[in-house]
Amino acid sequence: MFEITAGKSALRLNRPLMGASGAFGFAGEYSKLIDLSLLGALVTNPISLKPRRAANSTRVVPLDSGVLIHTGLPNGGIHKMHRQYAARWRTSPIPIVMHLIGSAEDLAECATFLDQQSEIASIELGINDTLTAREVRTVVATVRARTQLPLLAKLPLYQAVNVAAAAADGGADALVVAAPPRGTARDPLSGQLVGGRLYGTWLKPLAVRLVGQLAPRVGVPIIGCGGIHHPDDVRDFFEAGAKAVQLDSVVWVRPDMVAAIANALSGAELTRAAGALADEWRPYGETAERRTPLIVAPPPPFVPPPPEI
Amino acid sequence: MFEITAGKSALRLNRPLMGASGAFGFAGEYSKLIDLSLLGALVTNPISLKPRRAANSTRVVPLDSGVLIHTGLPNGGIHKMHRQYAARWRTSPIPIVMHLIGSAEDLAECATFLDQQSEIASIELGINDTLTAREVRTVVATVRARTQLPLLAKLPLYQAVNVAAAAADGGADALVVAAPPRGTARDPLSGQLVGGRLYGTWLKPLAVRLVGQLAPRVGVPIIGCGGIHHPDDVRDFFEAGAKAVQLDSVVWVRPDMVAAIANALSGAELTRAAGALADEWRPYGETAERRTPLIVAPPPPFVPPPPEI
Amino acid sequence: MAHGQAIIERIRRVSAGIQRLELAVEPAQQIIGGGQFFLVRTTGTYDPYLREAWLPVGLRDGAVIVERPTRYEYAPNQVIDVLGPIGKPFPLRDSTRALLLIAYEATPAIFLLMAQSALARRAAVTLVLIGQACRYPLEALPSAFEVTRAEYHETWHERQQQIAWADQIFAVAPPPYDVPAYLRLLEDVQRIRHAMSADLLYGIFQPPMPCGVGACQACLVRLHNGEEVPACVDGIAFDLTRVNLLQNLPDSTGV
Amino acid sequence: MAHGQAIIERIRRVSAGIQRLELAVEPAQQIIGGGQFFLVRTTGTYDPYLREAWLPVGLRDGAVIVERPTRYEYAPNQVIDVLGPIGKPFPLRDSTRALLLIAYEATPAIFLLMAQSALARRAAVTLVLIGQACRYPLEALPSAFEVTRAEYHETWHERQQQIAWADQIFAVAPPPYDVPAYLRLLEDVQRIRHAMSADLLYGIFQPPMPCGVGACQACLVRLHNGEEVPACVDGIAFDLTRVNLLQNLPDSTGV
Ligand SMILES: Cc1cc2nc3c(=O)[nH]c(=O)nc-3n(C[C@H](O)[C@H](O)[C@H](O)COP(=O)(O)OP(=O)(O)OC[C@H]3O[C@@H](n4cnc5c(N)ncnc54)[C@H](O)[C@@H]3O)c2cc1C
Ligand SMILES: Cc1cc2nc3c(=O)[nH]c(=O)nc-3n(C[C@H](O)[C@H](O)[C@H](O)COP(=O)(O)OP(=O)(O)OC[C@H]3O[C@@H](n4cnc5c(N)ncnc54)[C@H](O)[C@@H]3O)c2cc1C
Ligand SMILES: Cc1cc2nc3c(=O)[nH]c(=O)nc-3n(C[C@H](O)[C@H](O)[C@H](O)COP(=O)(O)O)c2cc1C
Ligand SMILES: Cc1cc2nc3c(=O)[nH]c(=O)nc-3n(C[C@H](O)[C@H](O)[C@H](O)COP(=O)(O)O)c2cc1C
Ligand code: FES
Ligand code: FES
Repeated sequence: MFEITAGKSALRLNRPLMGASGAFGFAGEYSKLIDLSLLGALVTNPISLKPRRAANSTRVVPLDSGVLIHTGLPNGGIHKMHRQYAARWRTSPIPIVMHLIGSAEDLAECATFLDQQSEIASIELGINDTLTAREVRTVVATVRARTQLPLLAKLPLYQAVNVAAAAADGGADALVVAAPPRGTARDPLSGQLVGGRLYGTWLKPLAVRLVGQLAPRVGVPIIGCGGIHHPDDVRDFFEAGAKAVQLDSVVWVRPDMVAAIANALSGAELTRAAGALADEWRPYGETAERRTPLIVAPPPPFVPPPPEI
Repeated sequence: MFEITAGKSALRLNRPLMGASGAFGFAGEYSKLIDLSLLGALVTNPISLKPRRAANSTRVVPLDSGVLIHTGLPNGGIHKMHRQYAARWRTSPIPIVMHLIGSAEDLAECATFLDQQSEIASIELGINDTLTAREVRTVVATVRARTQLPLLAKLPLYQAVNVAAAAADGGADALVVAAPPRGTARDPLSGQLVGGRLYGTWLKPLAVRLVGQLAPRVGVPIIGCGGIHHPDDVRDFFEAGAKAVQLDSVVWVRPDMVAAIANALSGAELTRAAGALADEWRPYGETAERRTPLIVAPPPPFVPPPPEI
Repeated sequence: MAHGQAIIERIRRVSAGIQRLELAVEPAQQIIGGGQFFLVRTTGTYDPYLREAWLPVGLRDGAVIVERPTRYEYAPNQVIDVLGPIGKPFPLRDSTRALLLIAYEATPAIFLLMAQSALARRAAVTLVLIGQACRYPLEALPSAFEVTRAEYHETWHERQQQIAWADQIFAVAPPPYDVPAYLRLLEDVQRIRHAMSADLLYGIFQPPMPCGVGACQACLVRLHNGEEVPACVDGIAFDLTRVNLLQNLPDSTGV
Repeated sequence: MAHGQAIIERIRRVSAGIQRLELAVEPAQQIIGGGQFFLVRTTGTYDPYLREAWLPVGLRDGAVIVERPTRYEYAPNQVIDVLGPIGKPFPLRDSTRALLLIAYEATPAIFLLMAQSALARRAAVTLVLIGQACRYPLEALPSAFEVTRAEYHETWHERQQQIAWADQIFAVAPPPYDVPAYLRLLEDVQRIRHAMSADLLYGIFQPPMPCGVGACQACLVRLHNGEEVPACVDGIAFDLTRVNLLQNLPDSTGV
């Protein structure tokens, strides 16, 4: 049980594992593929006060490592989204955290609205990467003043070290480190350079370092996020000081990894079922397993195969 | 011809292409493999005022994308390094840029020394990623006051947007955007989490975005650096606003790409020699070529093979 | 919709450029309609990161037959990672007696499963291949198809009659040429068929699909009613009279 | 030292766990001494990013024979990207009549090329296999070798005589076990051979090598004289009396 308390309210997670904003949708989009109750909580895709249209051209640029995605954060605005999803959120087996984006005023209005609703267990603020530490403090404090709900602040990767203390001072009950950074790449369809957020396994070492830098310094729990694709990655975040983690793009590329990671977190031992074929045994990841650690220099230790029977 | 001028002195590059600090060594380490005269200039590995030992344990951690490397920036100190390499720098076919690291005072002392020497065409300052904009301005200005040499400032990835103007104000004649970021990963040999710089193809979209943000804003030329592995990558940096680029880890993984990129930059047409076998024709990269742009959604356009003869 | 492993049981070359693979898929993935497809990972690494779209062209004894270019190499018994079926089956009406299929610069493979149902119901099927699609090998198509070829939409001379004749029309073009192609086609169909019934003309939208389940919002198609719907859930075919084609045109915002 | 493409001409399985590949390499790469090796890329992508070390075990008509575990799959005619030879040949003295080779938990393959020269000069070669190295198949070794096996350094009972007998000793252990293994061996050799001549005892240092040319400074070995030298240029064998073994012990600094 992982708990984030805020005065009388609390966000209680059966497992220190969350689905990250932007990856899992607004509610049960993944429920046919994944037992979402394996997660401790689900963070919705970003929601704003007013409706946002999809970016004029949606951009998905496959990169040599990972992918660039720009959506424009389309959503119908908090009131429409609430009408549309409230029933599903209410019956969700796990707590729902609403990810909010916008100006301080917009966020405050959203928070005031959510404080009257019962479906949402917590708010996660998407901290814009152009804000100074002082502005981050103001944004968080403004929202904090309007809601009793536990408040998470998701920090931009580059600015995480600069704004973490400000977010905690402003009243965030936990910090999510970090949101995927923005980048620029050439869209193969249009031939243009386009901007968007970047996802991939390479994010992990960047985010783990930030968690390691921030965990000893800030007084609130840190939730690690970025590039987690394997139970071992979660171990690295915890060792660096995270108290929980969020999964993001791994759910697109290996939905089965969500259960594998959740089970590893609960200490469930995963062994190959007696009689299972090699390719049926995939506790976490024979088909996209991490490479054997290393090896550029000779000589390899001699690791013989199991004796022939 | 790409030129960076500083008062009466100038760094003149036959091609807007440099070997980045940390990748190419201190002088001719790559001369058996690469025609270094194809580069516009070579930046030395980092040099400090006083000697620095190799990190207590050198760390190379292969990652799911790229590699983490921590060396501790070993070098014998500027005076010993100068004695050791001056003859080779003097006979170098291309200008040598010395990459300097250290405190403002150390850097000033190094610059004062170099201003008396003739082997070095320019100084590149490695800007520490813990410095504030104000401190960056002071460091650059302190060095600027001691040398007539053209001065490049290599900015840390995360802080590039925050400190670029300060570096230019302090007197940098060009900005290198950006140095590889630090990260944390588990060393397969020790089983420990270790820190180091991160290299790989994924760096490119991060760096291209920064170049695109900074080029219109700062009054000095921007030299793009990060993740370049292919002539197309150089095109992206130029389109984003860079006036020159630095190659780094590509030289380790595909030394032949250095010539391929240099030739592409001079407009040299690379065609397969008449009679060459398919595997002998590698103008830039049949063995580690970028993937066909994209493809996640159906249906693929039908691209039939050339007719059988 | 399921996520599982499949085994490549058979590989057959049907032309110099095309091979067909028989996949032993999970039971839940054996029920697949024309227009639905799989998102597949063949590598044991995250390079490439996103899945490839594999198009079913036939079904046989629980195996699904997909079509792939021969430039990709596969091995019998290779185990692959399969997500799907993605999307909805094409809305082929029971009453459709004349089916017009148009491939602009794209493989017509996505049509083959639906066309088999149509032929089985004794519908007449006309396939129009435009541009590079002309090079799709005839031997890979059912012999009952009538095939028309043209270099450009404008030089498809039979389009007046063929559009007038059809009960339903489906067109495929790869992005970013899809919207321009569908705009021209829609204009022609509106001109030729004055009173266009709903369910007459469908265009296929095939943006890259990171998730395939409607979660990532990367594949949204904008409709006239203001809705933005994921092609991976509500597509991949959309009634072109419902789609706000102009709003789906890519813009060219830079860095 | 060159960078070129090689063709895998032949693949032979020499035991259940080992295969040997005959590589047609560039002319400049055909001159390779025992102890030198290649850094190889086999993939067409940058995954994995760093090259693999491939160990030559023989030469034949311009082809270089390397040894690889059978768990990796290669195809005849496969074209690979080869950098090398890396490092210096092992300093085998002409006068060496008794050569002692020790493999701690590592394949002894790195010794085979040098051992062939030694045998050709009628030297006696003793190979000591310790730990997992014991499972290296005898049939992959020249029959002229005398082979000793032990589970640990401490249970290598012949070490007193074998160390006393040798004119030169070479030991290999994989990092991070190399330094601890060499410390124990050096202690034994110093005890047994009182006045140790230079060029008697060599340890192999095999850190990961990003560049292989001395540029990236990732493979430095610390010597007693204060120098830090790249294993990829000055190694991979170092006279253990010159190496500051304690300073080469990994530390455990965290995040
Ligand atoms: C003195 C001494 C003490 C030791 N003590 C211990 C101990 O206490 N605990 C312990 O676990 N082990 C110990 N070892 C080593 C151990 O027995 C094995 O060598 C080691 O565990 C390798 O097995 P692995 O499968 O875990 O690692 P691997 O995945 O095999 O990787 C370990 C090493 O193997 C190399 N390698 C792996 N695959 C390849 C390849 N395909 N090509 C090239 N190189 C490759 C890498 O360089 C890496 O350094 C010791 C060895 C020595 C000499
Ligand atoms: C109305 C119309 C107008 C057009 N106008 C132009 C024009 O002006 N200029 C022009 O260049 N082309 C035009 N085209 C399309 C063009 O003729 C080709 O379809 C296109 O160039 C593809 O070839 P390629 O090799 O360049 O790209 P490819 O590398 O083949 O990639 C292009 C598309 O192919 C898909 N693709 C590639 N490989 C695979 C695979 N293995 N599996 C699945 N999908 C794959 C991708 O989705 C991508 O969208 C037009 C098409 C239409 C319908
Ligand atoms: C608070 C905030 C957060 C944003 N985060 C994202 C994001 O996660 N992904 C994304 O694709 N775009 C993001 N954007 C950028 C918007 O998508 C982009 O500005 C929009 O497409 C431009 O149109 P608009 O500003 O007129 O809505 C964000 C914008 C704001 C204001
Ligand atoms: C200005 C400066 C720049 C640095 N840049 C790098 C670098 O590029 N790569 C690296 O591995 N370490 C870098 N470091 C970190 C040092 O390697 C690390 O602090 C050192 O190993 C710790 O020992 P020391 O500070 O006692 O020398 C840098 C340190 C300083 C002061
Ligand atoms: S692919 Fe993610 S919403 Fe359609
Ligand atoms: S591998 Fe780069 S210096 Fe040795």
